[in-house]
Amino acid sequence: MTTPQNNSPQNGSPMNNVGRPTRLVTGTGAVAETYTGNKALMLEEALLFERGGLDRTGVDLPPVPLVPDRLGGLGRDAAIGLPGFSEPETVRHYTRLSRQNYAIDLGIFPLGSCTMKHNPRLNEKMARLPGFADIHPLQPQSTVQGALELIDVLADWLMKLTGMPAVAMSPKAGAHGELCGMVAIRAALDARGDMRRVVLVPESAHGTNPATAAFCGFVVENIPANARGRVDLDALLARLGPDVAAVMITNPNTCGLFEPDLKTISDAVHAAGGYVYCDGANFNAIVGRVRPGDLGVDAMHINLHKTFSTPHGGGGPGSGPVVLSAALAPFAPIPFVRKTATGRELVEEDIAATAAPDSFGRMVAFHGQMGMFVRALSYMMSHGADGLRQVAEDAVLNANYILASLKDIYTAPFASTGPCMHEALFSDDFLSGVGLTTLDLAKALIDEGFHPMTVYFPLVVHGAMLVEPTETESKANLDQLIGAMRHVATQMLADPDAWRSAPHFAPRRRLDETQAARKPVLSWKGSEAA
Amino acid sequence: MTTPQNNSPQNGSPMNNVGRPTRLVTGTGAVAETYTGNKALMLEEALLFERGGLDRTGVDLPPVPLVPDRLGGLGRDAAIGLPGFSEPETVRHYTRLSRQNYAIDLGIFPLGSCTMKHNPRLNEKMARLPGFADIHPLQPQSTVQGALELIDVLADWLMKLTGMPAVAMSPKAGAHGELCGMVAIRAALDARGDMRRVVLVPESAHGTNPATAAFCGFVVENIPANARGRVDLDALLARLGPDVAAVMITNPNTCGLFEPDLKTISDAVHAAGGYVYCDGANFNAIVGRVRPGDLGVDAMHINLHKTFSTPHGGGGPGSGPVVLSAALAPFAPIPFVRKTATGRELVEEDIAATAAPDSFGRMVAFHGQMGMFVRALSYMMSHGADGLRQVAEDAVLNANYILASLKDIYTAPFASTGPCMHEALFSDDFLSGVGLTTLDLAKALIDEGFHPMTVYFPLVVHGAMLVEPTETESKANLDQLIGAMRHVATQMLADPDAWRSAPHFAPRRRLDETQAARKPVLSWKGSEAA
Amino acid sequence: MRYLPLSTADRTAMLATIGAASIDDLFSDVPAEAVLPGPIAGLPNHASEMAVERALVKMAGKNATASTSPFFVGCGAYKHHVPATVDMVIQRGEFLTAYTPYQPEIAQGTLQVLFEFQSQVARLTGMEVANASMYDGSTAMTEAVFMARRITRKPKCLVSAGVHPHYTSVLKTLTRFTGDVVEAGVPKFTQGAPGDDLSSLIASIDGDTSCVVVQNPNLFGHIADLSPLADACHAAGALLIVVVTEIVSLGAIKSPGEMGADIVVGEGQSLGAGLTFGGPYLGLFACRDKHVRQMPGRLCGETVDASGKRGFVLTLSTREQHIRREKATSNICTNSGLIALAFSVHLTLLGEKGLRHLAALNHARAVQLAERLGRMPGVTLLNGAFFNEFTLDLGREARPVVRKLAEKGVLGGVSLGRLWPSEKALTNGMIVAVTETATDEDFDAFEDALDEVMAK
Amino acid sequence: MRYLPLSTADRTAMLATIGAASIDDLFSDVPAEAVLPGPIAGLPNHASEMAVERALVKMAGKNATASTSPFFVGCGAYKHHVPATVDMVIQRGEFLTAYTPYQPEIAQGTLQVLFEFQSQVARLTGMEVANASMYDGSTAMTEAVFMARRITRKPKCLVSAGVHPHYTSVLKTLTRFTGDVVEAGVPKFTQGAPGDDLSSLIASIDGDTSCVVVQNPNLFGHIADLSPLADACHAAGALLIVVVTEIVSLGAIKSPGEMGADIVVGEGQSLGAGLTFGGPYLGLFACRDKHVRQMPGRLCGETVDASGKRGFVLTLSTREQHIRREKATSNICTNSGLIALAFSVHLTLLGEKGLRHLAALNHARAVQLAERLGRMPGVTLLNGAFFNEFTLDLGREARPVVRKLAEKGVLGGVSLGRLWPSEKALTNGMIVAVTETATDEDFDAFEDALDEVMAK
Ligand SMILES: Cc1ncc(COP(=O)(O)O)c(C=O)c1O
Ligand SMILES: Cc1ncc(COP(=O)(O)O)c(C=O)c1O
Repeated sequence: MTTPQNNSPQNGSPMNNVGRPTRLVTGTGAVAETYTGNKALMLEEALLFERGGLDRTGVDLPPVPLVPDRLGGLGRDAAIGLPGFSEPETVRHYTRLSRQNYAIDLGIFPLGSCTMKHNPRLNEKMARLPGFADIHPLQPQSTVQGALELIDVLADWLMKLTGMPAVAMSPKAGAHGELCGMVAIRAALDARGDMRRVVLVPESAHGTNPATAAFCGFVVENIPANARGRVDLDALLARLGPDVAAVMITNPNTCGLFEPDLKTISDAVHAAGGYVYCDGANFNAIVGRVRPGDLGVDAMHINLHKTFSTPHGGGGPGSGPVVLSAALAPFAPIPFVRKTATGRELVEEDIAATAAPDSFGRMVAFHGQMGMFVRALSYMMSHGADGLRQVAEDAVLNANYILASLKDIYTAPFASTGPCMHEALFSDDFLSGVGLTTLDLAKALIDEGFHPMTVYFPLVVHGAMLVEPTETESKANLDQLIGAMRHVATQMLADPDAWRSAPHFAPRRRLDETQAARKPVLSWKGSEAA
Repeated sequence: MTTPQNNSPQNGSPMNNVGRPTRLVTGTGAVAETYTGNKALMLEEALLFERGGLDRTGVDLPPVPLVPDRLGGLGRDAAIGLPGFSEPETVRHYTRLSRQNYAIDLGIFPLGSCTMKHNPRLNEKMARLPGFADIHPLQPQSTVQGALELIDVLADWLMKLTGMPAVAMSPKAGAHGELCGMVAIRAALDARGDMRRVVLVPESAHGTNPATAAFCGFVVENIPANARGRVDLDALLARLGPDVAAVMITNPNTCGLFEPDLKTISDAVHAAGGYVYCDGANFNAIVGRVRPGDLGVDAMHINLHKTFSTPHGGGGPGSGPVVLSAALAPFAPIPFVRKTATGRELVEEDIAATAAPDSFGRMVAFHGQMGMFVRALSYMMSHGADGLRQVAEDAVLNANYILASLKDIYTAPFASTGPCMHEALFSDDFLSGVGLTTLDLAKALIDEGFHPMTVYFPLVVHGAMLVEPTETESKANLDQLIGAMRHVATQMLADPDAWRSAPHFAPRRRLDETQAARKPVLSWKGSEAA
Repeated sequence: MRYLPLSTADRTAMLATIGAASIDDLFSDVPAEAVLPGPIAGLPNHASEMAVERALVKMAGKNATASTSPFFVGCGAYKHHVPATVDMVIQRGEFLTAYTPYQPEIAQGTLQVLFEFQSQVARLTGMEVANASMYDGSTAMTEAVFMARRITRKPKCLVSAGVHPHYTSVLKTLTRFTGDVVEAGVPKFTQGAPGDDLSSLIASIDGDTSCVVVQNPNLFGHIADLSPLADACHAAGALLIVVVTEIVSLGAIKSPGEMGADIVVGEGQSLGAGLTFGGPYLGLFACRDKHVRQMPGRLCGETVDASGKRGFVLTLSTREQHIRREKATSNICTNSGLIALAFSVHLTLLGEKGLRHLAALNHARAVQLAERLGRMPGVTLLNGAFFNEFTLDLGREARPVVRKLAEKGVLGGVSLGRLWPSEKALTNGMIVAVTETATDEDFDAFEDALDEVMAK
Repeated sequence: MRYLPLSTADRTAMLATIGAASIDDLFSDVPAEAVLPGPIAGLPNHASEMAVERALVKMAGKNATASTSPFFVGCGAYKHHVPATVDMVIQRGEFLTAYTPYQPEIAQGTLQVLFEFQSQVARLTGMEVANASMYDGSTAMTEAVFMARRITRKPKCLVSAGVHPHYTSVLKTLTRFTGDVVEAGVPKFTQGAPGDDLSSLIASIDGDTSCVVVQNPNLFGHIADLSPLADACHAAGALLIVVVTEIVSLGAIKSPGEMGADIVVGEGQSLGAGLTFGGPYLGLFACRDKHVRQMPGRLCGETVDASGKRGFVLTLSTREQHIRREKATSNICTNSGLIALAFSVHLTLLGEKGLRHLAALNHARAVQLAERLGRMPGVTLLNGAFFNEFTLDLGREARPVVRKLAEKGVLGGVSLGRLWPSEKALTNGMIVAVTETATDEDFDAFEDALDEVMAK
């Protein structure tokens, strides 16, 4: 009987499957470790490469017709090394892995700057309608009129909500939208033979802003923040000049504060011959209440996967349409949808020369993130103009409720300057005395069943904690989070040493990121199970 | 600021949300309890009635047109007491609750007699095709020809797989199928004016067998099992006589053993003027290898939710079609599908008098579990005749592998009689020395990340453990289960006291079933949150 | 085979462990004459997911779906809009692929849902306790009659003529063999109150009567005050069993509990389940606390665990077949767990506020259509009071009319000729149901089509 | 509003806690001229789920879907059968509604999936390391060219004429501003090897060349041995970047890695994603270990936790924008996580065995159709070697033909007139893709329809 041997101890003392000794905690009578390494519903899962097999498959396919191949002698002979699973094993592998994740469906996910709001399942259902999910981007346009209609209607919503005259739909995410906007600015400058290349970016900006500007050949200069956490107006105005191509500004900014001077800034930048790029990642705070177009913005990307509820999917996909001012509109990328006598058509390579002579070209193959467009429109239609305004109000209300409920314990750098917008910013100064940090606090919140806030961003605040609840959290949830944050902070000040090693109850304890980076193991190098 | 008060300690020492003090385990620096009661991804969830509100809703509906009502003064005035949630809170409530469940998607679920096999998602997709999911049972038959076709095709599969000439499709689950079969036997007896009323049921039978027989007016008598775990043939033959209406027998039986004498029994029962009902719950062991029709069976229900992979859904729905012999076929219930010149039709009340004069009538409103029919047919077509035969072979192979791998430690009452079928039966005799039981073992397996086997059934074996792996478990999974079962058993014998209190890692420790039954609390009696 | 993890190598290794030469050795108990040499003839072999999908999509395509036609069919199954969230929840593997919660420590999800479901059903029906579900409304009604007999120890059951005929025939199927006496009436087309005549029902209650079964709203959509009937039952020591086939109605009309019912059974399909050609549906079963030990079906109850935390378990199982065997209150085992979950999720989304809104909307729309059709020449509206369903007398045989409407793409209702073929007096009747899903365009299409059909 | 949990009472209580008189107080920083008095005009107000569904179902109904027509459209997006399991997995809330795994202790699910995905992509492409995904194939290609420039510090990039023209124009959009020199060729209709001429490409490599970008199979479906090109690149100190738009081809033909590629970028849509009118798709990016620190995008790596258990984290983030800002290797942040999961699930279901079967099936079916159509009068098959896509010379302008085929319900391919309008020499070309989903009936329908169209 082979099995028991396979599973039995390698040495005298019993070992479990993952090689750890199975101790019994004496006294309590509690088993601290298990044979399998599982703990009831907290299940360990081996790698596909450890369990799967090259001869295993979870699909059945019709037989291959016998015809002489036409691969020109380029057939792939050597083993590829792709293990497979039967269908039941596949379902289980991924279901077990999924349970090691936290998600918005499980609880509040207050990542500042990320707008982790509820993802309605109606959106998922609509995106899966064959009429949207099962059409090819290069089908004759007569066969996809409904798809072009959807893009056109969504574009109309975006323009009306932002008060801007044009929108480029194809960018694939926020950073890609930034790129689209900055390229439009480059194109506009080139069109008038203007060589200015400096882009001013606040220190507090998200990393994608400077990275994007550099990506399309601009020179990045930082502008400082003032004591109130806003752009230092004087510094900025002072820096404006013939070499300044654009200002990239985030509003509400990454400290969760509204930039009251944006209109003033825009006017000054325009007067100095530059353009204003607005990072719209925080649009959720003002949607329906403020139109960026009224603040003199020339370009702003909108993260449909933030403000408009398309799911983050563990890192994407997103969608980052960019609204454009009249000054930049002519340079917008192809393709775009326009109305015709009989319906709608795509302006693509074939007619671009006449229909969009100044377009700077393509941002991407095909037409953008259709799957996200459907979800976003489904969300917008559900909320409507009235509901979207309420979204902004509730998002801001929730954030201020958290700020007001914690600022007596947590250091709140800018609380004195008045209300915040959709996110509340704290720092770990109040812990400096006990040698605990933002990181320790974040990990303690994991044990409490919450996803931590955004930590150590924005960089302008040391030990920053940026809490964005979004409008889809109930008061009861906020009260529980506030209670837990107060409890943890109080305990940390009272008994610091107990709090250096959290989390204790998660699938893993703190992970060694230094080792991961020092000798990177980025893909499975072992051999397959079978 | 109201919140912190809401959440802050009721007394000096910090208390968490569920009223338990928040101790710090000194030394380890580990927090043993949390403020929220959550433990990272193991999340507590309050009752709907504690969190929801009568003024809250997760739906938007069009306005109600203003028309004078026609409720005849019977309007419902008093509050009903049904709290609601917004959509995000609803998603989270049920997602969090779901994570407190074990399921086949998480790991092996070896409940003997339950055939917890993989539930293919193709079945779910097919059952949701609007053409099946969005049709009304009373639509004109011309508008549901595809539905009638599906039922007819599935019926054909069932008859061919069992070698029986007829099948009643409408029963809603196994027990309902038993009822249908036993009613058919009653109807057949009545038709010939035969007053015999005794039904012989083996001691090892599932509770539904005697309950069903009694439910339709039969008198139940037990027949003993022999030392080999099979029906005692001599005892049974001896009991046959003019008062015996039927024998209800399970094959393979509830000890997981094939009844080799079934054909002999059938012939004898028929000779004595009775009928043979076969409980087909264990059909998975023989599908494609043995046809019950060849063993002289008159009626057998088939649990589509066992053998044919329709999901158990935490307790249903199921579907229990009953195949019938020529002797019972005329008494089959309405409605049923029959072919016509142009297509198919339902034989219902309107034409029953001529089309099914001897039918005993209806088992249920409408036509049966269409949603399960689609899933079962999707499964059968996927496996095909060849695949289904392999199903039985792998199911039996897996069970025997477990039997062979454990019988040196675990008491295996009938292992000496040869191979088992689809499930392996053990008992806790081997633990009697240390005062541990089947229950303790089951609870220990919970900590190891497995669902326990069926415990204390069949009743004929004291401390029974019935392990049914099914064919959809890989050898690796079986080896892990075997390893864990060997480990736990060995440890229990070595250090019994550590094992009386499992589970330790599940969302709940052992629950007090006595208290639950002594003063039953069966519905929420408190008042709503708001 | 994509569902089978064992490889040929695995099988060989395992046979070796077992000590068997071949798989056939494991089937040695099967008598020679019953051994099949190979795959069963006359059935296809395994197929790809693509191929199966293609075949089933083809079959599904032959049916006319409710959402794509003006749709007014009811009589025990109703088309309501089910929020997308419901299907997402019931597709969670942890709910979908779990078994009955026999191990409560790792089934608290299912158990808490059942406790919440039982509480919702009890409140909705105005009763004190509800079980964890039955197969459907028709089987629940039969169980209720048997329960009444156990409680009252009397033989006779009076069934109102307003009860869905399928339900009554399910009851008759079993009572043929149990000695219960069933007296079921025949419906009348009484203007204003089609269906049954409660006063004559009251009159026929006697000392042998264990229960009276009445449906509200009844098959014809008529709603009645059952309080007098309840009083009469109780005076005679009989129980009142009320059947509800359109559960949404309880968001608008008095609950059976408020009218004195002892047992309420219902079909819960309207919330969460969808139409699915008649199944799986959801049997609801509620009663008074004092009768709980005579109740059929599973019950979930609250308790505590070893560390004092609240938890839930299946309880009072001494009523059930797996313990009491032939003395059990019922033979039911598998019930409608997942549909109960769907029902509970839908009702949680609605909440009291949403349910009342939904019910009011259903009623108002039904009133609008009823009055509109009632004005058509040759058409008579029979109902006085109704919820979202009413009966029309078309002055001609209704069944061909329904078929002709279908040819015009309108699924217009149910003809009494189909449900009550034995009663020629009813053949001109068509029962029409209206829910929140019907649009004004649907109303127009229905009226136009009916107009054309009636014109011929 | 069903998505908003706050009640009016909640809002009042919270404003009190904050100490604000009204919600407007919280927006006090907004300059008066920008304050909107009420909901934005010209947009509808909130709507029921029913109403939204009705409207979107109507729009969706105006499109001709791939599954309901004989379908042969490819050119960078392919219709493959995606097993139902894939969608079930990506709909798990724990995957669908999680963010980027910034807190690894509670994101091991996403992280292990990424590690497995990276490993699968590396093996499939024959490279040593792959990242956690890019937006799509076209943006991945541009990133590869920039990466090559960073590595070689040379300005010139040669793009083969066989590269998808959309991809090339995306590259040109950005290089206009970065000083990179892009030399892209124009495709030829060379019988037997349509697209580019590798030898002339080799000839144009010089000391300034940072990389050569070539697609295999190329836009026209042609497949070539890239080894000579790789040698030429390496001899000149340039990198070979290989683009793969039909990833299933790697189950049948030699991997770019085996042919000497330094960077492989691809479009992963064929596995797991579906067509969805062009997005979201999946950018694949793989390279050699030695270049990993110049790689764009996220990387997941193995490590251990405080108790010694294996775990996974995002790593080497000093390459990325959130750390390095303007010096980052790319500006990408959100990528295609969920599509990477779908890809990985599909590939896990296939395994090596299934992938090879699928690829062989695609190829054999394509050969069958290619030879069949190639025999039609007036039609010339241009390809010698190909995988599942080939180019036909119709001897007349192809674009109207494609449109007429669509009128007949056949989605027959892509005309070069649409993709390469500037090249009149290509206007007669139609590119046809064949996958496992096309049936013999589809083949017949295509041939018949083409026959009729060509006859006119
Ligand atoms: C302020 C800000 N800007 C830009 C981005 C980039 O958006 P994306 O991740 O969609 O590329 C983010 C996303 O985290 C952000 O928070
Ligand atoms: C042997 C046996 N018979 C009958 C049944 C009853 O089937 P169902 O639960 O579908 O009513 C079962 C189910 O557990 C069973 O195991």
